[in-house]
Amino acid sequence: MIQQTCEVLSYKKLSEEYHLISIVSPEIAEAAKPGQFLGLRPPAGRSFILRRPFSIYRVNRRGDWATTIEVVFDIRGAGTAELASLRPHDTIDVIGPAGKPFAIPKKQHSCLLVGGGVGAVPLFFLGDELRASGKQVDVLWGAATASRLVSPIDAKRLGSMTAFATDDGSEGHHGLVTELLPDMIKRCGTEVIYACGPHAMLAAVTRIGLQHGIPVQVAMEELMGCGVGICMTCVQPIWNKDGTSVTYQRTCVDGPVFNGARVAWDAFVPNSPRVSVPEGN
Amino acid sequence: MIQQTCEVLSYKKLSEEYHLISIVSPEIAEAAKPGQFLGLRPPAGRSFILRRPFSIYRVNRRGDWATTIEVVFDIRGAGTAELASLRPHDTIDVIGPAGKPFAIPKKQHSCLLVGGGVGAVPLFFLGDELRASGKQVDVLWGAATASRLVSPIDAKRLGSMTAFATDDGSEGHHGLVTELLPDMIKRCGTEVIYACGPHAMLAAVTRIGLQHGIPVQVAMEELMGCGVGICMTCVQPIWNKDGTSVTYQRTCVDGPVFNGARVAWDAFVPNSPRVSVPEGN
Amino acid sequence: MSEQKVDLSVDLGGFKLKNPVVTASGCFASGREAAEFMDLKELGAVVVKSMTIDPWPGKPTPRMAETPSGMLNAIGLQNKGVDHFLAVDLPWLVSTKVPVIASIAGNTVQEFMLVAEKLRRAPAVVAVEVNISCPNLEDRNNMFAHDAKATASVISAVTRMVDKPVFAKLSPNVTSIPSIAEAALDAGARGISLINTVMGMAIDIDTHQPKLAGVVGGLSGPAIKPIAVRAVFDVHRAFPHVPIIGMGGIMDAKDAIEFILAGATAVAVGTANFINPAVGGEISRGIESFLRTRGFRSVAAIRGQVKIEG
Amino acid sequence: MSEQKVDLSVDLGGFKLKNPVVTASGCFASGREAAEFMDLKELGAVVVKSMTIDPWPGKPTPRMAETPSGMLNAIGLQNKGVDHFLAVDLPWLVSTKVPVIASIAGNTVQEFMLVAEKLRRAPAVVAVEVNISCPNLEDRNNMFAHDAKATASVISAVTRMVDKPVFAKLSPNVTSIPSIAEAALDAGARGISLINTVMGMAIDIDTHQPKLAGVVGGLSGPAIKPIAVRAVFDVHRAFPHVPIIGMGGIMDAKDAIEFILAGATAVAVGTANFINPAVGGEISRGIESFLRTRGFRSVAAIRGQVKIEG
Ligand SMILES: Cc1cc2nc3c(=O)[nH]c(=O)nc-3n(C[C@H](O)[C@H](O)[C@H](O)COP(=O)(O)OP(=O)(O)OC[C@H]3O[C@@H](n4cnc5c(N)ncnc54)[C@H](O)[C@@H]3O)c2cc1C
Ligand SMILES: Cc1cc2nc3c(=O)[nH]c(=O)nc-3n(C[C@H](O)[C@H](O)[C@H](O)COP(=O)(O)OP(=O)(O)OC[C@H]3O[C@@H](n4cnc5c(N)ncnc54)[C@H](O)[C@@H]3O)c2cc1C
Ligand SMILES: Cc1cc2nc3c(=O)[nH]c(=O)nc-3n(C[C@H](O)[C@H](O)[C@H](O)COP(=O)(O)O)c2cc1C
Ligand SMILES: Cc1cc2nc3c(=O)[nH]c(=O)nc-3n(C[C@H](O)[C@H](O)[C@H](O)COP(=O)(O)O)c2cc1C
Ligand code: FES
Ligand code: FES
Repeated sequence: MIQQTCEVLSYKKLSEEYHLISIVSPEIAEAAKPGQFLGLRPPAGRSFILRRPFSIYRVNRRGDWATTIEVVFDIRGAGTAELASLRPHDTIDVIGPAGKPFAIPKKQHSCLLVGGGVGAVPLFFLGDELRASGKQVDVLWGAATASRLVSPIDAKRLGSMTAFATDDGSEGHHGLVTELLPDMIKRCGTEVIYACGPHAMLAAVTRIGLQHGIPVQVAMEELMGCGVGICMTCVQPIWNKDGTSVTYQRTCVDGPVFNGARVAWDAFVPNSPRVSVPEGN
Repeated sequence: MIQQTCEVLSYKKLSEEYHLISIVSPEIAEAAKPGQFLGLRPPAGRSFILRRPFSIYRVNRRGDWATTIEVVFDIRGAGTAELASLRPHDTIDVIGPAGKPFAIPKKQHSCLLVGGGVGAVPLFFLGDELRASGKQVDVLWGAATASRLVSPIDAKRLGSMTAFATDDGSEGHHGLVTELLPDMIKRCGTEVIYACGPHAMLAAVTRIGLQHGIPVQVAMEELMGCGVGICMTCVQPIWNKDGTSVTYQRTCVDGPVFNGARVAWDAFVPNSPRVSVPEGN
Repeated sequence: MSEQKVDLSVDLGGFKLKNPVVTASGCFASGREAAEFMDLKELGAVVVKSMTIDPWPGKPTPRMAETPSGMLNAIGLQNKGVDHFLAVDLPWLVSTKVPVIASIAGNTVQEFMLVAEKLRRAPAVVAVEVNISCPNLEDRNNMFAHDAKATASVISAVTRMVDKPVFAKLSPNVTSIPSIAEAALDAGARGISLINTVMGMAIDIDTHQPKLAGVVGGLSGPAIKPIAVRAVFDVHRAFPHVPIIGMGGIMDAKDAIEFILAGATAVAVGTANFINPAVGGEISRGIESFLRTRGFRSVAAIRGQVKIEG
Repeated sequence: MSEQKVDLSVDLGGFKLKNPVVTASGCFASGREAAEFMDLKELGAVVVKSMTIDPWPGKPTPRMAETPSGMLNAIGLQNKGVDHFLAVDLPWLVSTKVPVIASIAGNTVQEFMLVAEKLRRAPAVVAVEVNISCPNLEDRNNMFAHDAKATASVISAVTRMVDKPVFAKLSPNVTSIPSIAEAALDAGARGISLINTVMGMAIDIDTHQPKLAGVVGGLSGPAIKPIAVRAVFDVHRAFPHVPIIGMGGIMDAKDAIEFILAGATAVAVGTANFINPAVGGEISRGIESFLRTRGFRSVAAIRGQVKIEG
């Protein structure tokens, strides 16, 4: 992993909701793999001090004078508001590429990308790579409303088949992605699913995938203190290999991509009854 | 006093050290008097939250579409660094005009302005007003080095007689303003002195003024929590009228201009022996 | 959407305020300066700077140091004494029609009693807040608030002198805030105000001098908000029926709501006044619109409503 | 100007570190992840995440909430147990040649003893830090660190099990930190580490839920720096000859200098690692250049040198 102060190459408003920032870092761009993320540090003097994690949207390897990484985000709080104010030539302190990437399948050919809201972001980079390695890519994006679909035009370009679902019916299917999923799987002959989005969506996509006997790789989110594996804030409950016990694993280094079948979706790790844990730390 | 979100009209680098910002506020500009100050609030989301006090450098009453107030400052810490990054059309939350102004003399005619470093700032506004009311204005500026003299060209324009002193001799007298002061008083026939600058300079100017039987008005600085009189952080030890006791008075509302003769220059207010004061508050 | 009226009034154990926002003692003087920026009637009450039986001179400067998202102060309770308050500040406050909570301080139980006695018949004073974060001259300068017994003796002495409701203002610098609260309540306190400032210190690395002339000072502002919310939560859980005036780092209506969810009946705004002397009214209006937007009919409806499982 | 060498080494009461900057327990794991960003040998020592006799699962999420200039955490001491440390982490640490301070935790005196015993002959472990900010199962879950007796019993048990120097890591959530320090020192602690996190809480005003699944958590980061500096100052004044590892909100070399002036022998960097995992080395180099610029020959020269009048 690399820690660097990088220059912002460009800022673009992608839609009413989404902002795109392109960051110059040949080193990070070179090393980056789909599903990985960056830790972006707030500028000095702010009352919010922790890095914010953002998936890598795309990597730009064209041209040889600058190789850039792109992030796409919506404004949630002070950190993302500050990010959206970055302009060309501003600098930002970046750590990346962080986390375990999606695994590119060796045997399977037909890949379905399922993205919920801003969760679609890392699936563009993945889709590009899958296509580059000759796989079939299909796309299923869901969101609350049309303006919250990430880059729908690019999504259509990416997918052999592309479908949208919105909660309010403003674009595509009026409802949830999971309502379209079984049919998509059939029509596309899906052999592997990659999903990123809200927790409940990932749980449902995993369930449906497994019911169809298809492996599901999920990219998960959790509040992160450090993004590099040293604080233990970002854990997910994960079954061990033989399914006998659950332990907390770090989203930032053991994930963010997990095997959906191994995530203990609705379980919390029970405290061993004799252990009383401190209030802090 | 007025609290307002104001637009920045212009930013100018005055010298290597000093920055000038012109703020649009007809209301504050109209009410402002020389010696008063503004409380400028840091932008949201910063780790430093308190307003910073700045003397009013000049008020611009020309034109009728906008009336502006100017502040001049050097960069000391995060607050002034942030101020120096303000550009036209940025906004800033301002409280002002705050504090007791300099008193314009009724009887005396010959006024000497003594400024130390950035302490010269409020004396420009004062000088303009004194000249406008027909007084004689002489100017004596001191600083560590030439680049720390505030607007020396304007100072020469302001003073019937103008002298500079620098610690390193890079401009004017090589030494302290107080070394020039007795001679200036004699040559100018000074009847009243206005001084602003470091504490030790104000003490010395007061001593020399009083030795010559001349009243001295000093504009003082102290760390300010609020700038509006409600926190009690900004106090100066001030003799009561009959010189029998000293109490702490607030620089922000009882000052910043004090009668030099009333300041207990080298005294701290003794704690009444039976009173043990809390560690905070 | 609904134009339903939201009931902002709160009952602080025998007296009502028309809205839950008051000022924190020592952060609003007696209200006269801030009245240039707001109508004091927008506040539930003005809690005035702590007053002592004699004037206190206060500490030398520097009295303040800014710290990350906060400030340290060591003012030394500079005040002109209770007689000045009764003669000068209170008549003015009475004229504004805002309810007044009188904060009192002292270095001995006797001093607290003497101040309290003078407030006995003071008009407009709806309650007395006892600032026990003062060194106890009779116990090696340990703060009253740091000891359950000393707390009890001050509070019971004060409640004997005034029949107005008494609030004990607690320090967070103790191992168990609820046990100090218990001592205060057993001694007759009607309610609890908390938190006072957190003890802290800062050093100038160039001069090697403490940034405060008082060496150690009190930390306030947003930095301490999590400490304060937890203190309110703990005391509310221990004494669910006791009215609490919660404070510590409240800057806006959202912060105030957090304290009310934790169990505060009213909230006090301190350091925020320094940055925006009109903030109290803004917070009160902000609470109202927060409640209205979410369909709550009263501030009482959300008091202590933080959801704790199990 | 002078190319005089500055002596950064510090003596922590029987063992030396070549520079005063260590990592704070729980904020650097065992160093392996951060080694991607820095050479661990730039640190005086690595203080590893507190370990327990059995693996602890940790608490549910959310475990973290950002607060003004700080963060709250409720991790629940998730760790894989002392055996895993000895088998996996320690051999790796030995290979990096950085000195190791082993932080230990438990819910009973017995548990602390068992962990300590296992560390008895652990290579590279130059000291044991005892994290007594743990609930004491034998005393209604009161934290050991909140009671002088419980502190003493843990520390004396641990010192009986290992002949390595023992540091007691104290909690700031007590009325008198020096009196807990005294109990720890009397029980055989060689030095004092402080401060652990400050107890705090945050509530989501939209969901009414605590922002931490653990409800209450520990506040760290710049917000608590003034609280920590004052704690170090108080303990150093009470026990001037006792080595102190000072921590709480240290973000850069200037902050570290402030702790050393207050009386810390060494400083530990916690939350700052999350933002910049290479910060420990930067702080160590920053201290050196600060001292060199001002003509000090050693870090020991400024320890405790805050100027207090009278
Ligand atoms: C692996 C990963 C990849 C992500 N990729 C993207 C992306 O590509 N585009 C995008 O818009 N967002 C992404 N997020 C979410 C993004 O990190 C948050 O929106 C952002 O941190 C919010 O910061 P804020 O200051 O604006 O919000 P605030 O709510 O003010 O943040 C407060 C704190 O909570 C944390 N936080 C808030 N929301 C989240 C969240 N959903 N996940 C993790 N931490 C959060 C912040 O980092 C900060 O520490 C990703 C999160 C993770 C964990
Ligand atoms: C009445 C008055 C008038 C002033 N007029 C001017 C002026 O015209 N031009 C100018 O350059 N400066 C002036 N100052 C000083 C100016 O307020 C400080 O330089 C400024 O607050 C520093 O803020 P900072 O964040 O850059 O520095 P920091 O050192 O980071 O500030 C930390 C804290 O200390 C306070 N502080 C630091 N230095 C001073 C100081 N000298 N006086 C008061 N508070 C201070 C800050 O307000 C802040 O709360 C004046 C001060 C006062 C009291
Ligand atoms: C400058 C200052 C002066 C204070 N004076 C008093 C006081 O006189 N009496 C008192 O009980 N509390 C006093 N306090 C404490 C506040 O009332 C309040 O408890 C504390 O500051 C926390 O709230 P805040 O973070 O909103 O400021 C003072 C606080 C500050 C910052
Ligand atoms: C996420 C996190 C985990 C921590 N885990 C431990 C721990 O396991 N043992 C311990 O003694 N202290 C632990 N601490 C406390 C730190 O070691 C340190 O005392 C505290 O965070 C103050 O320092 P800081 O402000 O530099 O972080 C932890 C702190 C944080 C933020
Ligand atoms: S965010 Fe710190 S371990 Fe994952
Ligand atoms: S700065 Fe608050 S009283 Fe003067």
